[in-house]
Amino acid sequence: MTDRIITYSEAIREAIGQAMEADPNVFMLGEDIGIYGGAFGVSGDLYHRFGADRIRDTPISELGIVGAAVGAALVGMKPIVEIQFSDFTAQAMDQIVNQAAKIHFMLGGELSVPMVLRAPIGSGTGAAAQHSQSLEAWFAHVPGLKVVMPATAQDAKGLLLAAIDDPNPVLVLEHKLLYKTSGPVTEAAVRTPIGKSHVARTGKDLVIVATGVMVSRSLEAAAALSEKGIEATVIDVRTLSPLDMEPIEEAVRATGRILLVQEAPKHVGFMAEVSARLAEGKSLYSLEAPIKRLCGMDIPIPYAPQLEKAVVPQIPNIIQAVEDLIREP
Amino acid sequence: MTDRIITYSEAIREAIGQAMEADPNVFMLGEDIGIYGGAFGVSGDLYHRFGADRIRDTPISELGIVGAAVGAALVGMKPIVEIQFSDFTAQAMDQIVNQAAKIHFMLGGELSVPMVLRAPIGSGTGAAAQHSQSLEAWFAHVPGLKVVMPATAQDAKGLLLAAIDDPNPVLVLEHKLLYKTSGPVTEAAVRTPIGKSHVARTGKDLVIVATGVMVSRSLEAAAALSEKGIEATVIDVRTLSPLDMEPIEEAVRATGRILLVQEAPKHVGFMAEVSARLAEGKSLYSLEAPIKRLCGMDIPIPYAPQLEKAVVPQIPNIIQAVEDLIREP
Amino acid sequence: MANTISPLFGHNGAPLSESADTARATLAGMLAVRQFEEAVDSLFARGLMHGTMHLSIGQEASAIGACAALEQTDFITSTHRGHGHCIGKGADLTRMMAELLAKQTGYCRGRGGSMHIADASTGNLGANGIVAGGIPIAAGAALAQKMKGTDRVVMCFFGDGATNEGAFHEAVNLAAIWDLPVIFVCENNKYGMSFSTEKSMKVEHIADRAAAYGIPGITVEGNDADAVYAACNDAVLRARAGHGPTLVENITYRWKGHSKSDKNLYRTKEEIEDWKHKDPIVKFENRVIELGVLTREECDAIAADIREKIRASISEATTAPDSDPAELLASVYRAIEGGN
Amino acid sequence: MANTISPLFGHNGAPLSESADTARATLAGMLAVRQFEEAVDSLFARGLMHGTMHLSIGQEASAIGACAALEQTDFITSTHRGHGHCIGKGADLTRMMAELLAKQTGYCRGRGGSMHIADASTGNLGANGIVAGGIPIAAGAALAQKMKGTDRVVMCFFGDGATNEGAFHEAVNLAAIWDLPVIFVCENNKYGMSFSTEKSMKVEHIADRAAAYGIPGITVEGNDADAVYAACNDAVLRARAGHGPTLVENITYRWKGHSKSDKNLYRTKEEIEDWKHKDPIVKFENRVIELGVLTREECDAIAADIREKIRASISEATTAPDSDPAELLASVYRAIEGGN
Ligand SMILES: Cc1ncc(C[n+]2csc(CCOP(=O)(O)OP(=O)(O)O)c2C)c(N)n1
Ligand SMILES: Cc1ncc(C[n+]2csc(CCOP(=O)(O)OP(=O)(O)O)c2C)c(N)n1
Ligand SMILES: [Mg+2]
Ligand SMILES: [Mg+2]
Repeated sequence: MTDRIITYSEAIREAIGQAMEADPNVFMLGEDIGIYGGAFGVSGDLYHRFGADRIRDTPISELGIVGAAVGAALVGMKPIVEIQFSDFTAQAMDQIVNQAAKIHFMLGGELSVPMVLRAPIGSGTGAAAQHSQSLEAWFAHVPGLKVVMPATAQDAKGLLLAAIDDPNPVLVLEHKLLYKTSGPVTEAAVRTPIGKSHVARTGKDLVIVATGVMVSRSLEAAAALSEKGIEATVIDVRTLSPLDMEPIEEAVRATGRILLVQEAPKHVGFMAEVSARLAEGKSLYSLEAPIKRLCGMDIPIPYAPQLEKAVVPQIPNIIQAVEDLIREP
Repeated sequence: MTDRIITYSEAIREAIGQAMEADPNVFMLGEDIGIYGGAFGVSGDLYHRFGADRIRDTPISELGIVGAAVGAALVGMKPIVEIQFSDFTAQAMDQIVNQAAKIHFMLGGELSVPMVLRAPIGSGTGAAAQHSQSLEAWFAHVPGLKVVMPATAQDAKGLLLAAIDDPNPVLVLEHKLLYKTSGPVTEAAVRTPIGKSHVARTGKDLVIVATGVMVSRSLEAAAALSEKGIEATVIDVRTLSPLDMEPIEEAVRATGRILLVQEAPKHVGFMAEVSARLAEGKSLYSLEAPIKRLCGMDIPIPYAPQLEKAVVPQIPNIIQAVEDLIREP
Repeated sequence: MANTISPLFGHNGAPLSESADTARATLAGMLAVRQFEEAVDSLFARGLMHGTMHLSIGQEASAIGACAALEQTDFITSTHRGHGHCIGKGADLTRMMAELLAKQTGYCRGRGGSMHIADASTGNLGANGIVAGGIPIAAGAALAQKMKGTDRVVMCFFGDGATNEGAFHEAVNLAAIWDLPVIFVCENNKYGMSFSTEKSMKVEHIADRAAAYGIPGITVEGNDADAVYAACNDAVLRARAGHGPTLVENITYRWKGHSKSDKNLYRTKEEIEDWKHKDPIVKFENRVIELGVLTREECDAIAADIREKIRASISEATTAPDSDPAELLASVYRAIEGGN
Repeated sequence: MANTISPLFGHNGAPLSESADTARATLAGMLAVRQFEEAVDSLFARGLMHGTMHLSIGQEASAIGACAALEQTDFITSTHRGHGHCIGKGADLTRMMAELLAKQTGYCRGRGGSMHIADASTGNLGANGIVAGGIPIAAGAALAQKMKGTDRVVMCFFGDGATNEGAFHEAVNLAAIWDLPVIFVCENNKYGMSFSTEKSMKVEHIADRAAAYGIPGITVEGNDADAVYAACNDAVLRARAGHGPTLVENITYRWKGHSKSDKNLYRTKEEIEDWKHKDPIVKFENRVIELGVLTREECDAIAADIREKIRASISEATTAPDSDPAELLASVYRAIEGGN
C-alpha cells in the first residue's frame, strides 16, 4: 500500500478503523464520538461504519468511562477511550493512575489493562485555561503508564496502532492544532514503535528536542535558521515514557548544544527530565553551553489570542533561543 | 514563648488550633477528622475543642469536599482540607487543578481561593501502591498552586501557618513517617516562609538536596559520612513551588558536587527540575561531577516490607551515592 | 456608567407577569440575554470574536426566572452556557462584551472569555468550563453562609448532562446532609452536547434524582418565566429558612448548536422548530399583553431599549484596550499583603 | 494442592439452609471467612503480619450468600474489606495467607497485600484500596460481557461509604443506561470508617439511591445468608436475562474496628454487643439445626475442617519464600509478545 497526504485526524480515524476491522475486541468509548463525530471530528464516520455498540457514546462521566474501559480491558477487550479535552483527565485520575497504571504490577502480574486513552492537549484555540493544558508530565511520572505524543499524521496513526497492540495502558496525547495538518501516511497499518525517539532533521550546530506541536514549530525554525547558516538537528521525542535518550545523547555529543522545547509550563515539566538525564550522564562533558529550555510560561492559558500566543513558544521564540544558545561562550 | 519537643503531628495540630483561635473563618474539612481524630491522628482533640461545625467530618467524597472548600474560600472562609492519603487527590484533581489553581488568574483577579490542602504522602507503612505515592511533582507543575513539604516538626507548624495566611491555594504534603517524629517547636505561632529553601547542614565537599522524609535521611547519612571525613551540605527544599534555587546554586558553587534525593519515582519527578535549573545556569560550570539523582524506582510501591524498602532511597543508599559522587573524576 | 438591566430583587412571590414592574424587568432580562447572544453570534460569524461560544438562546426564562427569586446579596455559580445567569444577576453588559472581545476592561481582563465570566460585585462566583465544576463550589459557598450565619443563599446552575458527573452526586449529597442554603437549578435542555437525556439516564426527570439525597425535586416548565420563578422562589425560601437544598429542573431547549462546531446531526429540524414555537420571550410577552399588564407598544419599547444597551456594549467594548500581556506573570498568584 | 472451600455454583434458587449440601457449603464459607480473619488478626497482633488490615468479621453472610448466587465463570470486584468475597468466589486460602504474609507465592507475589488480592482463575478482578474504585471497573467488565454476548455477570461489592463517591454515581448510571449484567452489592455496615450512614446521607436506605438510576433497589437483612442469597439470585437472574443491574443493600455490621488504628470512639460498646447477638454464622447454624438439615455435630465437624484448612494455610504460607525484589523492575509493564 502507498502513502497519501491525509490529515492527522484522518490518520487517527484510519488507525482506529483498521484496528477495529482486525480485532473485534477493539472498541471506542467517549462523549459525543457517535453521530456527532467527536468534539474535534476525529471519530467522524466510524459510528456509521461500526455502529453504536462499538463506537459507544457515553454520558458526561469521565471517571466512569475510564473505569469502564479498565474493567473491559481486564476481561479481554481493547477499549480506546476518547477524553474530549485532556484537561478532563483530571476527573478520571483515580482510574488512570490508581487503577490502570498499577493493576498489572500490584495484582501480581496475571491481569493487565490493554487500554488506550486518547486526549487532545494544548492551547491555540481560544478555549482558555480549563481547555488548553498540556499535562503530559503528570502521566509520564506514573510508573505503569506509557505516554506518547504524535507530532505528525504518520505517527498519529502509527503510535495509535502500537498503543492498541500494547498490553499496557497507553496515553496518546494529540495536539489540537495538529488535527487539521496533513502529511504523507502509509495506507497499511504500519506501527510507529513506542519507546523510540525520532531524529526528524539532522544538523551540525545544535540539537533541538521537542514534543507535540513544538516539533513542527522547531522544524520550521530550523529551516529559517538554516538560511542564516545555522544547522539544527531536531529530535521528536514521540514517547515520553519510556523515554529513549539514545539519539538525544548522540546528538549532544555531536553538536555540544541543546535546546529543549515544550508547550507545557516549564516548572517540573517533561523537558526537565531530558535535561536531568543529560546532566547526570557523560553527555554533560560534551556540552559547550548550558542546557536551554524553552517552555510555556508558568501561567494558566489565557483566552485573548495575543495573550495565548505570548505564553507558549512560537517559531520566532525558538529561532531567538537558538541564536542565543549559539552565541553562548 | 519557648520551644518544646513535640511530634510533627502535634505541631500540625497546634498550628491549626492557633489559626482557628485567631481567625473564626478558619475551619477544617475532611474524612474522619472529627471524633475519630483523623486517619493518622493529626486532628486529634481539635473536634472536642472547636466542635463539629469547624472540625467538619465529611462523607467519602474527595471531589465534593475540595470543591466545597474552593467555594467556601471564594466567599471569605479559610478552609483546611485533610485528604486521608495524598493518593486520593486523584479523585479531586479537577477542583484542585482546574478550579482552585486557576480561578484567581482566569477570572480576572478579583476572586481568590485561600484554601489549604493537607495530605499525607509516602511509603513505609506497608499500605501498598494506592496508599503510598509521592505526587508532589504533579502539583508543582500546576501554575496557581503553591506546594510545600515540611521535613521537621517546626516546619510542619510553620509552613502550615504560612499556608493558612496565604491568599492562594497551598498544598501541604506531609510525610506519614514523620508524623511520630519529634523536634523542638516554638510555642508561638511562628511562620516558616513559603518560597525559601533551607540549609539544614553545611559541609564543604558536596551538597545534598532533599524533600520530605529524605531530608532527615540525608542528615543521618551526612552524619555518618562525616565520620568518614566527608562533609555534606544538606538543603531542605521545603517549598517546591515557587522554588528557591538561590541556596542550592550557592552550595554548588562552593562544593562542585550535588546529589538530589527524592522518594518519588525518578522519571519526570521534582528533582529533575532542580537538576535542569542548575544545568541551564552558570552553576553548570561549577560542577566537578555530573549531577546525581537518587530517587524512587519507577515502580508502584509494593506491599512486602523488603520490597517497599528496596524501591525508595534509604540511608545506606544515600551514603553510597555520596561516596560514588565524591569519587567521580 | 454601568450598562446593566436592573434585575428584580426582593420580589414578593407573586407571578412575574402580574405587575408592570416585574413584567418589565423580566422581559428586559430575557431580551437582554437573547439580544446579547444574537450579537455575539453575529460577531463570531463575522470573525470579530474568537474561541468558542455556548449560546442559551431559547432558555432565557430559566436564567431570568430563577435569578428573580434571589436577593442582590445572594450568590450564583454558572456554566459554560452562562450569559443568561450573569445578566440575570445584574452583570454589566459592556464588561461582558469586553470579555468576549478579549479586552482589558472585560470581567476577566480577557483572560477567561465567555466560559469564565465572574462578577464578585453581583455575587456571581463564576461561569465554568468544566461540566459540573461549579456544583461543589456552590455547596461550599453555601456552607460558608451557614457557618457565618448569614441568610444568603447560593443558586447553582448546571445542565442535564452535568448530573451524570460524580461532582453533582457528591456535592448535592453534601448540601443535603448539611441542610445548606443552595438551590440546584438544572437547565434540562434535553442534550448534553449530542447525547440526549433519554440515552444518558434511565429516569424520566432529572428531578427524580433528588430522591437519592432525600431532598425535594421539582420539574418545571422551564420556558415559562412565571413557573420557573415560582419554583425557585419556593426553593429560595426553604433554603433561607435553613431547610436545605432543592433540586429544580427547568425543562427547556437550546435553539442553537451546542457550540460553534455543532452540525446538529443528533436532532431533527422539526424538533428545533417545535421548540421555537415555545419561545419563552414570546410566551411571556403574550401573557402580559393578554393580562393587560403591559401593552404591545410598551413591550416593543423595552426591546428597543435593550437593543440600545447591547449596541452600546459593543461599541464601548470594541474601543477598549486589548488585554495586556505585560501583567500576566504577576497575576497567577494573589499577592500577600505586606509581602511574605 | 489447592486449599479452598468449595463455593456453591449453579444453585437452583432454593434457600441455602434447605438442603444439606448448600447448608454445608454456606456454613463452610462463612466459617472460612471468620477463621481466616481471626487468624490474620492474631498474626497481626503478634507482629507477624505488617501493613494494615480490614476485617469483615460479622459480615460473612453478605459475602457468602451473595457469591452463592454466582457461577464459577462469573466475575466479582471487591474492596479493602474483601477477604470474604475472595473466599466466597473460591480463592485458595494458602495463597491469600501467603499474600498477607508478603510471600512470593501470594496472589500478588507480595506486591499487593490484603487490599489487592485478585484471582483471575476464579473471576476475582481484584480487591481495591480505593473506596468505590471497583465500581466503574465492574461496569466495564459487564459491558465486555454484553458486547461479547456471554451470559456471565459481574458482582460488584462495595460499602455504604462508597456510595458517596462520584465513581458510584457515574458507574451505576452507565450500567443502568446500558442494561449491563452487573449486581451492585452494597455492604451497609452503618459506617464508612467513623462516619455513620445517618450522617453521610439523608435517605434511610442505600437502596433508595437506585431511584436516581431507574434500576431496582432492595434492602436485605444482610446477616441472613438465605435472605442475601435470595435477593442476589433474583438480581443475577435479571442481569443474566439482559434486564440490567440491581442495587442490593445488605444491612450488616463489622465487629472489629475499621482498621488496625481504630479506637471505636464513634460507636458504643452496646451497639457492637447488640450486633454480636446477630451473628450471621450462629443464626444460620441455628436455622439449619432447627430445620434438621444438619446436626450440631455436623456443624462442629465443618468448623473443625475449616480450622484445619486455616492452620494449613498459615503453615504453608509461612514457609514459602519471601517475595522477590529482583523481579520488580521487569514487572511494571506486561511484556509485549514478540517484543516491540
Ligand atoms: C468535565 C467535562 N467534560 C466534558 C466537557 C465538554 N462539554 C462541554 S459542555 C458539554 C455538554 C454539557 O451538557 P449539559 O450539562 O446538559 O449543558 P448544556 O450544554 O446542555 O447547557 C460537554 C460534554 C466539559 N467541558 N467538562
Ligand atoms: C477514595 C478513598 N477515600 C478514602 C479512603 C480511606 N478509606 C478506606 S476504607 C474507608 C471507609 C469505607 O467505608 P465503606 O465504603 O462503608 O466500607 P467499609 O469500610 O465500611 O467496609 C475509607 C474512608 C480510601 N481508601 N479511598
Ligand atoms: Mg443540556
Ligand atoms: Mg461501611
